[in-house]
Amino acid sequence: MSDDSDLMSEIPDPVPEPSPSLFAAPPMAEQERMVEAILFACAEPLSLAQISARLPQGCDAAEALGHLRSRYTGRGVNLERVGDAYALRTAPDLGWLMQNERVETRKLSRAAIETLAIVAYHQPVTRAEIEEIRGVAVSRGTIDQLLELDWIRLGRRRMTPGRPVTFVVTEEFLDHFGLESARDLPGLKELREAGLLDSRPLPGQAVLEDDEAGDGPSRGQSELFED
Amino acid sequence: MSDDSDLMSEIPDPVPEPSPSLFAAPPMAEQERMVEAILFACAEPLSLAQISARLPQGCDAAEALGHLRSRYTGRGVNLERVGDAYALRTAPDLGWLMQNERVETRKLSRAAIETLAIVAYHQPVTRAEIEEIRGVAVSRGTIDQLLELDWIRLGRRRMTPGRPVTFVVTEEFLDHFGLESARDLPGLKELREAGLLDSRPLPGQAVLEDDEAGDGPSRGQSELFED
Amino acid sequence: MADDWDTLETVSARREAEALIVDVAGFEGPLDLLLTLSRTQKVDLRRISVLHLAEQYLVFVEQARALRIELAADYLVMAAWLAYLKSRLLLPPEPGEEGPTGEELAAHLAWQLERLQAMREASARLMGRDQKGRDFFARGAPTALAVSRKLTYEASLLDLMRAYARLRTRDEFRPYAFDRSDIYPYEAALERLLSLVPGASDWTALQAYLPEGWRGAPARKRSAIASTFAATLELAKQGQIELRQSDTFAPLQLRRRPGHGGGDE
Repeated sequence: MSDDSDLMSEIPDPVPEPSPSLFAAPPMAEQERMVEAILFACAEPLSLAQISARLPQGCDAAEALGHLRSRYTGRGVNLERVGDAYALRTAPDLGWLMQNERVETRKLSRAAIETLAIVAYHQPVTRAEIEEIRGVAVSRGTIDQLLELDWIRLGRRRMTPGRPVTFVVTEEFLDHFGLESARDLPGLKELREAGLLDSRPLPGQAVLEDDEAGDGPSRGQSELFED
Repeated sequence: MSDDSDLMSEIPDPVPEPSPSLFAAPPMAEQERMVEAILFACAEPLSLAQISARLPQGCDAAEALGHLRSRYTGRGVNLERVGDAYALRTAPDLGWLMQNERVETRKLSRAAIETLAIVAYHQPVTRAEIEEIRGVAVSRGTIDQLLELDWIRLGRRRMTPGRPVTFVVTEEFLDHFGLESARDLPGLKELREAGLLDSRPLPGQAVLEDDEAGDGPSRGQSELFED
Repeated sequence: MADDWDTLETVSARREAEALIVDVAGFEGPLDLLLTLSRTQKVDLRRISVLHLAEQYLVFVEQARALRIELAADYLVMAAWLAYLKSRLLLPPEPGEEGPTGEELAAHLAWQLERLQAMREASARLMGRDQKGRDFFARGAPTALAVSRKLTYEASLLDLMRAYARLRTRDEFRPYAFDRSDIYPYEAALERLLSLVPGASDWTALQAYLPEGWRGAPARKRSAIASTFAATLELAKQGQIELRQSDTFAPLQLRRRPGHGGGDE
């Protein structure tokens, strides 16, 4: 991952400002220490860009992260990837030692849990689609509760009549459930292959929903597999 | 990193050792992981007794701490002794990485959040329009604060008498609020469905709401995407 | 085959349907009920007999009517649709008839059930994962850092949306939690009962559990009774409490299940 420095050196420096060539970047071992300190100090995941912004010029945060990750492999604390960000987290097998730190969370209703799962697996998904899958109206407050937990957020509006808002899961959701990305949701591939993430209109209503199908959940989730 | 493995190999295997408890204590490498996780997750420094109390029977917290201390020597994070207690701390020489980061967080004033909401929903919007919606004058400081936060910026001048300046929200705003575009903000109907708003229609608002429900935030929004 | 179904219907299916009716408040809509009914067929959802399922559902609705249990409108809409589906499946299609075949409609329903089941399993697996703050932990004493600004202002999207909602309903705006002054929410009833259950060692009438201020005006009382009743069914289902009624329309009584400490699990 030396793209950053390559990119920098290709750009002609217009002003005699501190350029990467002026000061040599610190040795990689030192960069690794810095990244370690930065991640250690922060409870929230930090993106590559956020980490880079705090390092001296010419540092390669990605490479330092790679070293750090293998250094922490198998230890009591691990370097985890959360979406596009990174965080240090205690190893899951040691959770029982941390009784005192345990945060009691409000017990979620079955409706809230299912709504969350539907957003995660079908994202981006509209409220109407959630209701169609569950076969019941989403009660007031369920969406509100998930927004408040910062587990779901608004996605793009669907480009269909009415332009309904959609919901997607957040980085906090990934962090909370120890997922690197939404692609790592358990059983996602199997569900997709079984056609259970498609949006299939009721036979006879195909014309009405045709629009939707083009930009629907099925497309959203399959996008996840394209790269 | 070779010192690590040397260190480990020097430690005798604890299995054949007769332990005082019914069950053999975990291997020292495992004890070290445990102490590492505990110190990482704990908000305060812990005494030897406190650490021992959290470990399984037969563990040697002092020895585990010793191993942990040498493991972290020269790294970005160090094991430090604080009085009679132990804590993991950022290495003192890397303090500068954290220097500008002492951040004081304040809640945005009601005037500011309302003004921001109006800009987001009605952009491009003039100051007079903001005042009309809020029903009170908007202080200069409020606008300045939002400009300074880089959440709003100046848009095009309105082609009306006096050619007043307009305000629009910024990329930084979208980033902070986790939105993909200002168009994704939910309309009144959707706010109501999410339980954020009284569900009974208010007298005299019916027309406005219909407007809203049909095509997202407001007429102003479409202007935003013309250029 | 047909004979098998018939015997099943006359004996066990009917009994099951009756058991289900008592539990009607525990279902999250008609699709959920259909999914539960489908389990009695003891086959993979992909090989389910939709015709039989439709019949089971219709039996359920009939039984509910016989017992004078009012079903929510969406249960009746589903019943009407299943009756239609049943006729499409049983009768040969009219020549030149438009629209989807009964088989297509049945396949769609089976797929919907399979999808709901899949989401149920997915949510169970999701909640079964290691969770932050329970199984793994973030740094306990983070150094204050975020953006390199001395003073940052915090505001969430929810704050923003609430502010806007407040503005647009100026003067009339009240926090939504207090909107429906004569409706006692099910969640509140459940929460209230949960807190009272540990002390409920003796049989006590359901009415005694109504909250203060909800025992007078008929509309409010009705709402409180309905929510509290629904909550008792949920707790009975969870095995936390026991319910009894000496006779039809006799007062409903409840108590903590003996030996149940009142804990969550």
